[in-house]
Amino acid sequence: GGVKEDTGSAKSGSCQRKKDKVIGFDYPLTSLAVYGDLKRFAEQRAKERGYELRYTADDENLQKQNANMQTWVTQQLPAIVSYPLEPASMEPLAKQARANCTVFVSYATPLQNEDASILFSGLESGKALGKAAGDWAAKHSGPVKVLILNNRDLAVGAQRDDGLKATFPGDAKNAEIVSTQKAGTRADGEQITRTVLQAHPDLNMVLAYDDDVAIGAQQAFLNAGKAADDPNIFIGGQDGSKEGLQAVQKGGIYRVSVAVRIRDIGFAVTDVAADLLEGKPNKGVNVPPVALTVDNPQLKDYLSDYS
Amino acid sequence: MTLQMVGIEKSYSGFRVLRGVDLSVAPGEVHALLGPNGAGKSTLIKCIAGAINPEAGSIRLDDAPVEDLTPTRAFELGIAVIHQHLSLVDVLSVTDNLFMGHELRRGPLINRRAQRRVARELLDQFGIDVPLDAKVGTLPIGTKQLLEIAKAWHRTDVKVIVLDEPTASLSESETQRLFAEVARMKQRGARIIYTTHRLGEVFRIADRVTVLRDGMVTLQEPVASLVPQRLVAAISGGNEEAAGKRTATAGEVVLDVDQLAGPRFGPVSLQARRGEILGLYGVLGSGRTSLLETLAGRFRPSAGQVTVNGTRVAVTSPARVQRAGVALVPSDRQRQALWATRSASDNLLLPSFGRLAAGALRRPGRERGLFQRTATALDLQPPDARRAGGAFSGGNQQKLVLGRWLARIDELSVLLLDEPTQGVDVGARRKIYDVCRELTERGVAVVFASTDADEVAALADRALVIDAGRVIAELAGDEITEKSLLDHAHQFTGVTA
Amino acid sequence: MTTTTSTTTSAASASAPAVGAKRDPIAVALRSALLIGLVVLTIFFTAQSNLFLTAGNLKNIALSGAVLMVVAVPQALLVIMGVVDLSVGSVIGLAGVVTGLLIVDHGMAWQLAALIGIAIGAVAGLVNGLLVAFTRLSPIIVTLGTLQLYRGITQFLRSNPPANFGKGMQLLGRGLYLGVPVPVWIALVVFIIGAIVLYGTPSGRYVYAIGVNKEAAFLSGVATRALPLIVYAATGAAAGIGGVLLSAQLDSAPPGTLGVGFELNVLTAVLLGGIAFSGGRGTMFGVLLGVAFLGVLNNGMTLMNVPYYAQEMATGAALIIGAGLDELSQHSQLIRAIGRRR
Amino acid sequence: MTTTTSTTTSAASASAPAVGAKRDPIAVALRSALLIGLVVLTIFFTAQSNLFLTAGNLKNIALSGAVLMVVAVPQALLVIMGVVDLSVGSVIGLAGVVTGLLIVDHGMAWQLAALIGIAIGAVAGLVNGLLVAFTRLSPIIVTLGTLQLYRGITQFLRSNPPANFGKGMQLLGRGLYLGVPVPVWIALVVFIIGAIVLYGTPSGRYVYAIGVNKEAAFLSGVATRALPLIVYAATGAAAGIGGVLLSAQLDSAPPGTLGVGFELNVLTAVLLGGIAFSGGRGTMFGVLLGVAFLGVLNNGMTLMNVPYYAQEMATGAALIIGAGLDELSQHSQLIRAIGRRR
Ligand SMILES: Nc1ncnc2c1ncn2[C@@H]1O[C@H](COP(=O)(O)OP(=O)(O)OP(=O)(O)O)[C@@H](O)[C@H]1O
Ligand SMILES: Nc1ncnc2c1ncn2[C@@H]1O[C@H](COP(=O)(O)OP(=O)(O)OP(=O)(O)O)[C@@H](O)[C@H]1O
Ligand SMILES: [Mg+2]
Ligand SMILES: [Mg+2]
Repeated sequence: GGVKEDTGSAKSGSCQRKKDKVIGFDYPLTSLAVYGDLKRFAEQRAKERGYELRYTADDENLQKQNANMQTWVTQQLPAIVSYPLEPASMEPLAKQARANCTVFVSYATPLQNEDASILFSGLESGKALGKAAGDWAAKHSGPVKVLILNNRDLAVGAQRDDGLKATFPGDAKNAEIVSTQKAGTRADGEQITRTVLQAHPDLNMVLAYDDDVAIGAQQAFLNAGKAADDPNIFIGGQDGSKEGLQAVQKGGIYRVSVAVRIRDIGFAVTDVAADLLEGKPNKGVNVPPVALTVDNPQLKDYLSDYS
Repeated sequence: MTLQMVGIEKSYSGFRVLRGVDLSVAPGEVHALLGPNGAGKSTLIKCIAGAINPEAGSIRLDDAPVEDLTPTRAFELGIAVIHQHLSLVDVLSVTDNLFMGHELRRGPLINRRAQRRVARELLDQFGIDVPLDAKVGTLPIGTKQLLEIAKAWHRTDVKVIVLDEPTASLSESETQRLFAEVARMKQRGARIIYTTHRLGEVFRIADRVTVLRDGMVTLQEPVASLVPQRLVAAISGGNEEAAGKRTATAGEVVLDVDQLAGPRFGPVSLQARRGEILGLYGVLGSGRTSLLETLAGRFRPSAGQVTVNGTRVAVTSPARVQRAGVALVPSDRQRQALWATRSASDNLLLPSFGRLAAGALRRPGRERGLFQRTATALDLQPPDARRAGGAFSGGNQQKLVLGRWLARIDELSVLLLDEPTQGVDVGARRKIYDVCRELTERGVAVVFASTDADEVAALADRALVIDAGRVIAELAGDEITEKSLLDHAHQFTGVTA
Repeated sequence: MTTTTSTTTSAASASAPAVGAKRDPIAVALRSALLIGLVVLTIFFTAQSNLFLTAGNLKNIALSGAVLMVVAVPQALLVIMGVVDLSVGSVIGLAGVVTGLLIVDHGMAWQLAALIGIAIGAVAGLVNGLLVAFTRLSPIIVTLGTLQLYRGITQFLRSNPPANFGKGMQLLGRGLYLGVPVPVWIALVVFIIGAIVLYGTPSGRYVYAIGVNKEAAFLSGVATRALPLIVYAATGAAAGIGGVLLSAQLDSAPPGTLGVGFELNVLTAVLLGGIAFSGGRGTMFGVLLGVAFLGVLNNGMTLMNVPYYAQEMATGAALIIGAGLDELSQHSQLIRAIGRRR
Repeated sequence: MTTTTSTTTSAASASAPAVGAKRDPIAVALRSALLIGLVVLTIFFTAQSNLFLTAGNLKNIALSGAVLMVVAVPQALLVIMGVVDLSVGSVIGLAGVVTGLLIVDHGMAWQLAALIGIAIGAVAGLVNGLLVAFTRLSPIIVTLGTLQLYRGITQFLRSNPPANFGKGMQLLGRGLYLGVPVPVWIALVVFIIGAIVLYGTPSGRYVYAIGVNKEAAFLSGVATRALPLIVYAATGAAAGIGGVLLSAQLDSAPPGTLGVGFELNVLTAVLLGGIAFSGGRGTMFGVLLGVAFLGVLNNGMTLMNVPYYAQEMATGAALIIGAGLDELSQHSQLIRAIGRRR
């Protein structure tokens, strides 16, 4: 009876947004290789526009993310850009934040309670990887033995996996998924691929949830004595991390990384929030994932972001 | 050319345990260091061993000052110490233990062959009949005590030997063997410091005596000029009472053990009557501990029956047996009975908390009351409910353990005591005897096991001699003398007393 | 672990007053250097950010520590008894996911679903207890095993997170009662129960007795198997409550991540609070301090915008310093003298 | 009299060998139920997949277990001494990343870089050792602290993984010598050193003595502070070697993930191998069994393409069963009798 909803510290409607030019960027996957670059671009744009960025240390831990976001909400940061590890868990916080006159921008996944979102669809990313892999397999004459390395513990991992399943193997009749395993890190990628290679010495395709895992898988092939440019092998990753793209650029067995433009996303982190704070309309961005192969002319542009 | 200690002082958290102790021992002298529990004997010995550093005072050996002593340094100086609490490592073999800290080496490796050879000789010297590879943890406590002694003996250039209550868990024959070794070392000119609560031993081997009380020397004299009464008075502070008399008369049988067998004993049949003190005498390893512990529910018997107050008791756990009115004071206080870091109140009242509680909640008032009553009855020193169990002297620790069951006397029919006065001083020993008598007066049957024939003779109304896990003789009343006990016990062991 | 029984330690512990005697809360506070450390930390953060010491932020700290507290209280009892439950993180996950899928997939009323979740937690704890009490297996390896087993079961039950549990669960997770979040009230109740059990009942004495000397406890008639069993079940139930609260707070229950790593947080809080891993020593007040210390540290660093790697470094250093402060208060003559003076 | 004594003695000694005497590997094997469990597991996987028992796959299992073995050997010594190092995963990360960035960013020769990495591991271990040996802090809390501290430092040093270490590192990570991968040789050497230390040198006896009764060890003149300190440093160095090997295998060193969670693997292997967490008990052969058991289990399930949740369940259950088997072999009359018969 006496239990009331927590609407944040201020009464709705009566709050006043702080005038500080501060944006909180909550990115939980700090151990990912792309994080550094993402931060760099966001910082670059923030500097240009005179904003200060703040960060969290969520440790990939849902509860910690929740606690940290709650801290920011209470703190009434003018704007928050958050990458929810679990979208549903962010809704109440986003609602509170907005009731507190905080601009709330969701990252990677749309929320009901948001002012705008920065999207790069995990589902589309997975689909693009599946399609690229399917196309390669279709052109490939021999049988294709596939290892899928997914990571459904993360919402984005689950979306990518769903996307992949939607398009792969598709029409590639010669493709056979011989193993599906969970892998979250580069070491996982190497270790599991090595073992599956033992079971299936003719394994020639690995589709990984991100570039880190795919690089581990590539290493396992190299460690097994396969040529770095073996025409029969296909390794695909997602993210478009610097290392992933560099691997693609070498034109070897690392054939595709489904990339979102890290630079665009990094800029958007600052721009979307800043625009909204400054009263400029901004519905957010939706950065499309692109399957980058060695012969894709965009590869150079994407890579140049990192130099 | 002596070992000299001058003005040794040591405090534990502000409490002065040693207050300027002087002690000197000449080569070839056996010096008995005596005193009640908590007098500071072991503390003084730890100073000689380098285990602790005194705050003041000096130690000189052969006229050279000894400073910053550590156990290793002490060893190098030729000081061999046998500590009161065993310093053996249970999981290692006999040989490993004998050489612990001072292995015989071949390069960086242990020279096992040489170690085995020397170990064999040592064991034979002390008549310890155990395999060299046996894990020490599986050996009876008496054998461990002998090993502890042998461990200090494995070198030839010992200048000082310190024995802190070495005979507390030794039987007569082992004690004799130890004394023979001590005499040999004495011949070789070692300085020997010897601590014991068995005053008879003082007159057997010691040349001089130092008595400590409250960390100060109260008596220092050659044994030759000493009479036992003066010694006892010096130790107990003069307020010694006469031994209590047997008062209670035996009533009906409360404990009836029929053909009971268990680990390392049996079958055994015995009866204990209300108001009676039954003593179990035997040599080390004769199985008394196993028998008592089985009766107390620690082990499941493999055969036989136990009847208490006419009802059969399923011996399945201590809790179960206690509900039937049987409780045990075990022999290994540190390991089996004491919660060293918990308060005296917890130590004394643990089995009573449930009964004192109202519903699920404790009643502090009642607990305090019971603690005070029991502590007074036992003459616990100090009677401080909050003091940690481990901070009491050995004798008072034993009072805490005994008091645990005294506090539940209303529910008690049989009290089993295993080596009830091990490491306990004259005063506390008397108190424990008194409590046993008192218990019998209140209708409890007391069954105790002891390695000390004196004790059995002094306390028991009836005595059973145990050998190899069986009852081999029964003595009653005036038949129970030290001599008759020894005769019976050793008749089957082939060792001439 | 036997490590703490060094020569000097056993010497000192013998003369220290028994733990049970330390119940007077103010005396405890004065004797606790960790409390002083916590105060210093608080002053520091308050100086750094004027938001730190606001009602809203304190509420946040309390809310983020609530589940930790709920699980840490029975865990503390286990650790004092000389055992441990490392599977709590997985039990949290299991209970949360079961509750969530009952609500979402089966349309069950949230109250009933939550009760079932908690019951499943209790059963999971009971299994741990049975394995530990009736075998000679190390509690660590047993609960490392069930840590994986329960997580596997959780992920088998549901691969995608159930979400959107409705109003009731939302109020349970973040609703306010008298201005204080509901989970904080629950944590308070659990803490009080824990304190009463430890100090007010005979079982509390048995907990210490088992931890200090199990053999002596057994010979004195303490139920040295049943009591750990019950506390394991209670820990499981508490983890179940934690799982329900967490998923209510998150309004979703991700099978792969809910509660992952929580066992380390709990252990950290408990050990930081001065409960010896070797058993036999510790207070409920210490648990409170440990939980508060971690909560304040985390919150303050986020407010100060400390980078993630520096947060890790600081947390690590703070853990060691915090434990050092606690140790100091157990042994320092100085602090004891202060304690005595009042 | 003397003669009779010694005859009976030696007769008796044959039937009850002590720890130190258990070195005869076949006797140990027969007495170990865990070994039987391992054999059963192997037979099962062989029946399921004809690829399991091939030279290539065995090499693969050995390679996967090599780093685990390198770290588990000194960790086992720590645990027998009654302490523990939970920071090894972070030390692996630190050493790997330092080695990597020295090669990549500073163009250092890989041999020198690797040595520096290992040295840094040793220093990290030494810090743990100093904190544990010279304070009264619990080793668990200290190394939980440095676990975070070292990881933070690692991530501070480099945010992106250094990669492409060149030919030398590649050969170190996966080169073959006499058909066996280099890391396996290294693991073998570490194992042999560990066994010699534990069984052949006085220090090995001290390790047990400290674990069982630190006070007794101290009174016997054992260096109860220096020895743990040295073994902590050795554990750090071993984790350093592990870090170098792992990053050589990956040809890159991701600061955020290299070695994360490794401490749990090591602890699991060590405990599974029958080393008691409370100290004082365990054998090197047990460590070998523990590592092998985990390696076989993992490899076999991946070969069989068991889904990840089922892998987790199976690993959890196998841990408990494996530990149970080991416990059985310590206590069962039956198995002891089999052991005696030969
Ligand atoms: N070989 C053994 N293996 C396991 N436990 C033993 C062994 N020998 C003795 N014990 C146990 O060790 C404890 C003390 O042994 P102790 O020799 O004092 O007992 P005992 O054999 O009954 O001899 P005593 O008659 O001198 O008491 C008892 O709990 C006993 O059960
Ligand atoms: N480590 C310690 N910490 C605090 N007090 C101690 C410590 N060791 C001993 N004491 C106290 O110092 C006093 C002297 O103890 P000590 O062991 O030297 O006596 P003792 O004469 O050997 O007694 P016993 O005859 O019982 O062996 C006792 O009051 C004891 O409680
Ligand atoms: Mg003494
Ligand atoms: Mg006995």
